[in-house]
Amino acid sequence: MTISEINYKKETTLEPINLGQLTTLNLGPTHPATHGVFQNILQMDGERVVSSESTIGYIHRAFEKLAERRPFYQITPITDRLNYCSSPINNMGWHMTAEKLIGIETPKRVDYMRVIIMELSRIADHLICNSILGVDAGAFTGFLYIFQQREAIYDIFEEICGARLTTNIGRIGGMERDFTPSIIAKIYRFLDDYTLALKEFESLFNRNRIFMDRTIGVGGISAERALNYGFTGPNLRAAGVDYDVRVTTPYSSYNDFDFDIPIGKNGDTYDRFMVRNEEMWESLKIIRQALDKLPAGKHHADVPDFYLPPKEQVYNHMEALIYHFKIVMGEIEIPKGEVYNCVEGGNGELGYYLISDGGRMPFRLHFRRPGFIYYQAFEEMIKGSLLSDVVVTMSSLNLIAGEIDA
Amino acid sequence: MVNTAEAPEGVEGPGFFATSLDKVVGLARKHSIWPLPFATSCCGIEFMATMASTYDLARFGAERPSFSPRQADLLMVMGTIAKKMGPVVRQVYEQMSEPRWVIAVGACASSGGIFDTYSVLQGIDKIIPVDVYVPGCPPRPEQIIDGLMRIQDLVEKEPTRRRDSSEYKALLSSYGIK
Amino acid sequence: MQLTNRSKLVVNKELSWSEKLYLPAIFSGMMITIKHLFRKKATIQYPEQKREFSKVYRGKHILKRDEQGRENCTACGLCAVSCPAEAITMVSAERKKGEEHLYREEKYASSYEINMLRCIFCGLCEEACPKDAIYLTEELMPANYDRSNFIYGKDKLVQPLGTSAHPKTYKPYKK
Amino acid sequence: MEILLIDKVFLIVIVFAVSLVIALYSTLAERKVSAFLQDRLGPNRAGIFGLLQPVADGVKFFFKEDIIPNHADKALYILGPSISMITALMTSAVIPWGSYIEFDGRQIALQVADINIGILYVFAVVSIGVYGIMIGGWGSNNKFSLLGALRASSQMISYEIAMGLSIIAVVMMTGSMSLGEIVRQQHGFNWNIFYQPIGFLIFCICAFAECNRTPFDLPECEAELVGGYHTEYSSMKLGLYLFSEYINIFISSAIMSAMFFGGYNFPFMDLISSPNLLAALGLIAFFAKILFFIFFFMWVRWTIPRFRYDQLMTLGWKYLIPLALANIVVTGTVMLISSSFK
Amino acid sequence: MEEVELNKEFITSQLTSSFGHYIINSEETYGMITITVDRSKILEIMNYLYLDPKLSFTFLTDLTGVHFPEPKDELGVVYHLHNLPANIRLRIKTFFPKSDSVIDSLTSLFSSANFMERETYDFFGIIFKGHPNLKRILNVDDLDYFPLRKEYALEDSTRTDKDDTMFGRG
Amino acid sequence: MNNILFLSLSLVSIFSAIMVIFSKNPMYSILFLVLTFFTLAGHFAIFLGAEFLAIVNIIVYAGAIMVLFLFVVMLLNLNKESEPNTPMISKIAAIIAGGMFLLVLFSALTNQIYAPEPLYTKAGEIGLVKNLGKILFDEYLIPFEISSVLFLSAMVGAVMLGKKDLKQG
Repeated sequence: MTISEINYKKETTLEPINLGQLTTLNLGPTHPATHGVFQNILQMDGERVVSSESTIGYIHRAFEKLAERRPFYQITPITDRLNYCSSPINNMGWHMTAEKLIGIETPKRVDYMRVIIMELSRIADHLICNSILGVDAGAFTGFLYIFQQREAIYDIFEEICGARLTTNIGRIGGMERDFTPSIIAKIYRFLDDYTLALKEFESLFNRNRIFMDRTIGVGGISAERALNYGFTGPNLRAAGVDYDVRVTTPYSSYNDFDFDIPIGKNGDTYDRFMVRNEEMWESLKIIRQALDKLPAGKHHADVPDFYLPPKEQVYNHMEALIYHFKIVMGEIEIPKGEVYNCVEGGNGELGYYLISDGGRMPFRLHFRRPGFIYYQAFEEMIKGSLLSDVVVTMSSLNLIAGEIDA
Repeated sequence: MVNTAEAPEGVEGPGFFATSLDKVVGLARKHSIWPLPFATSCCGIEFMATMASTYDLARFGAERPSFSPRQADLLMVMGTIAKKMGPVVRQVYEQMSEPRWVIAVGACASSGGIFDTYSVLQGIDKIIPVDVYVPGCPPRPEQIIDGLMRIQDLVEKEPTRRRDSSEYKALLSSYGIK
Repeated sequence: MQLTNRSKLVVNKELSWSEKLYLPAIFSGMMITIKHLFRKKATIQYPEQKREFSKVYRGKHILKRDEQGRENCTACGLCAVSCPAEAITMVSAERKKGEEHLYREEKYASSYEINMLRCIFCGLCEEACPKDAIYLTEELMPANYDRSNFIYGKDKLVQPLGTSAHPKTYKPYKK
Repeated sequence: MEILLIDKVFLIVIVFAVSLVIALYSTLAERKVSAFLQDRLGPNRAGIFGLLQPVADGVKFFFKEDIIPNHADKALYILGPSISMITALMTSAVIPWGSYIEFDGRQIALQVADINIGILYVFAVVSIGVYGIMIGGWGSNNKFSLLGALRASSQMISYEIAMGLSIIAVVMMTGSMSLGEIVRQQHGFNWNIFYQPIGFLIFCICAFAECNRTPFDLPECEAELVGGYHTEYSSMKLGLYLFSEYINIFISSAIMSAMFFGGYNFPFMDLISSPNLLAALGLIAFFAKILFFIFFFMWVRWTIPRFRYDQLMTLGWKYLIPLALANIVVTGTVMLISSSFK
Repeated sequence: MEEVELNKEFITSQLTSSFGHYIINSEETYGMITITVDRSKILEIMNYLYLDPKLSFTFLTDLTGVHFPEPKDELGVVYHLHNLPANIRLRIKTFFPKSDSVIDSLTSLFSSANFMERETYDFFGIIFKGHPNLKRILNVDDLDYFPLRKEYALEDSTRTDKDDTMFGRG
Repeated sequence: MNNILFLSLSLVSIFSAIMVIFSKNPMYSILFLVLTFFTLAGHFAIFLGAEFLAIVNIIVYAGAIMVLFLFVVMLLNLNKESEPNTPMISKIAAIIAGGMFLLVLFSALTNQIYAPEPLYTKAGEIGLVKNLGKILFDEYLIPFEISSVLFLSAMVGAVMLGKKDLKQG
């Protein structure tokens, strides 16, 4: 027997360490930490995760099929329910996709209004992700403090469009109504209130050693792996890649505003938390700039073929009534073609791949859901970590079931 | 398995003692409904808003969400239940201990809502009995609280022995739940 | 990877000496929470206190009457077509002689039903209506015990006679 | 002898009732305090200010279906909550609630049993308490419960050591292991906290750990283990578990006040001559301290995040135990030096 | 590495020089370069696009399927690639008949392709050769059809509360 | 009164000691062992006046060591199926070893039983912490110190063993 053989034997005897003692733990689909519904079947060695398998699709709602059977303007309420934490971004992304296909140029005022609304909903999205991370780490109170600010955002949305969460905000070609002075005042008040609330939230978490210990080095992913896994948004930025659709391909006049892209170092949970946190500050900056510079003008583009005429004209003028009927019945000229358009959603690059055959409904509409794509890295991210780490990693990724399962 | 209180001997039927006991128990249960938030999608976020400071579900004694079905009194199904999820909902319902109530929050849970698609269950009342429906997509927190108060009304009026009655058993068996 | 010149590193993972001790952060956190103990509470005690909704809130539907008490709806079906949840069904009928005080147009909806459990309150029907007939009011849809109670017919939807179109129920669309 | 027995039985019944009532209302207090810390109102619909809330919860528990899962170990499943409850209640026997009252010409000590190793007794009972959680968690035959039970037991063992060591310093100073004697020595404002701040800190942290409270609530943390060891429990068995947790908090608070904050002693107590008045005031002082600590428990719980399992172990073994040992050494040295100067 | 502008002509010529007639078509629609390729070389082409230092399309933005019932009843897979530093997006399309819906998997190149290919399989029944775990991802495992193909209905047949005769629905 | 107490305590302790061996489930064995410790502690406290010893017995054995045992059993999840088949040789060895132990015990105890002075007459003196400490640090100082050194080395050894295991795993 040679030495190499002995070594080989030693290794093989050591290899299957207590394989018989692995326990299977079913995390989900109704586990409190999943916030939505996924199943993770964990193979555990004591508290340590040896391997895992994710199952998704527990709220698969067939968005893409549904979008093929609804006229263009009816798809807006469907997009609401994709990433329901930041519905307005989904709405706007869809409007911009349709506008790109049709070739509508929106006035500056519409762009600025969209930027304000999108940044508000980005705050709402990041806020819920970060505070839920706090809840999963065991601190419930910060969540309730910051949620009051989300309630303020709801208030603003309600004033703009009439609903809190599933907003159905805006229309193809513009906004459904102009900002009233009270909305603008409310947003200004929110900017001031939120600054205080966010500072308070930060002092509860940012430098708290218990929280830092829980999150630093947990669920990390390198920039290379993250790119290979198709990460985008805050989770990619946490790994150190400053990819942001708002900057690389500016839409809705994002290049008018001055803001930074916060990035992290190792892509671990603390990085993600801090990047999201800092992005909220940047969003506040953008909103303030947009509000200060809000240009005058109409709140919609001048496209009578696609944008509903005002109601008074519909009641009183035949021409407007005809346009009205045509738009609602969907008998409008929509060009053929295929478009890919993306916006920076709460979780990353939210893409819409639209194929139109000229009919009243899209021939095919595919949503590039960032959450769906980066969720597959989860198995790799939690390998070898503790059960508690699984939970905080999961909530720091901001997994929204509606977005993942589509 | 149902071990609700047995009436003392001699008080068969709704005698005075039994009815006043029912009243007390009903009142107590009414104020201590521990929900199991079965939140799958958008309505879950509005449920968070209901739990949060502005609406504060705690005022009704219902702020302790028990994620373990054994400890819960009220199953709040919030959000779309896909056909893949259906068996899970049912299992959770079966694991809950009596008395249990179910509230379907939002259009999706109640009827499928906008998602009249091949993959979505068209209302959870196809698999488990539902006590209260809350419309809205998602319902406002006010509506969720409203739904909870409807449940409270039900709970308060329910006799302690209802769960042993043959009607109730027939209801369950019509859903195939033993 | 550096893609733009606007990136900003925001993470500092080094713990300072005092942060390592746990206690200062815990103490400052506790100071924050104790401050909230004495603060005004944010709770709105629904149902006793009601929150004010915005003027454009999309709640329960109403079928409006005009100033003379006639129903505005002409059963054109645009609302049903525009409904993404396909929750609206209606049957149209011709107005007969002598019903002019009831219906404003020649056609009217003899039955008009909204399945409130299907409805997602998106407001597209209100937007699609060319006759100033259907509106989403600020009233909330109440919860109910039975599924069949959620099919709202004309009896529940049409604005009651004698009520004026007061601002609570009447929202001018697109000012 | 017989009169003494009657006194004791009377006292035991009172202590028992008081612990139950305090634990009962601790549940309400927890909900109210958390609500107030979080800008909410908390339960306020069951009775005025929600005062009947605990009663409602209790009645609900009693009338809820009691499921014993088919796959559970029946005997252990029932034994678990019972042990938890019994051990939680046993500790109150050695706590000196007050000095003594004069009644019918006799002096009646307000302590059920002033045994000379009171502290050790407390430790023994507490160390048995973990069986309730372990047995219940194992008997449920559920993986979350089992993990919760494992966490509970390793946590308890680890923190008991640091807790014991932190107390040794106090025992060295007072020279007695009787709680009654320790409290008597802190007459007036001569409280142990001024001599043993680090000991108190360690003891306090360990008490949090022994009571499974945030930041050490790993055995039942909701986000990871659903309900931890009591995941499978319903109705009154769950009630007993939750209840025993609050009794433990109450007892821990009482021991902390007795050991470090003078128990029933309060400043300027020598100005009062009537023993009965003194006892009454002492009782009030003692309960004020206890209630403060109960509030403190809740305050901490609703402020900070929880530890991770391995961090918890690191904290216990690598920081608290050495710190406690150092505390003993320093205390010994100081005692030696000061005695040689006397 | 010299600076080259990644425009349609350059990319097409690069690809054609290596793959010749496997590159079927190239166009630019709505500001995005779209190249239709033959499915038999898809993995090689992707590999080339990934590894070529001038092209280096290293980020797979999106992968999805399309079903064209008319005129030939064929399925397609559409890839969206992104060169992040140069900020150029590229759409690769490939088509094949429904009867023979097999294509090489990209999982060896992009980890992100895993779920997306599973989803495409789940929706369209396109089989990705070499995928490590090709099974349904969103739908229930025992679904016996591929729901996003055009011939299948969207609606759930069990619902009872809708009137399909209304306004041309159904 | 005392006799009844003694008898019942002894009965319970013997019964639970037997059950430790005869219960199939290791979980139950451990719990019965804990009960045995309790009854023994009762003996110490009530009949020997050794309260300190009794309490320490409970803390150390029931509160710490048995919890660890329980911990291990829970981790390993022992049940009937996974119980390894013990070979005949070890069974025989166990019987022989047990028999020898019994012999030793018996001979030791027979000496004690006929000891001129029953132990419990000293009740109230040896059990107290003060007396115990005095004896330990006075009469038995050297054995005490030696055993503490032994203890320390055992601890160091345990730490070393644990460390090594960690590296390999």
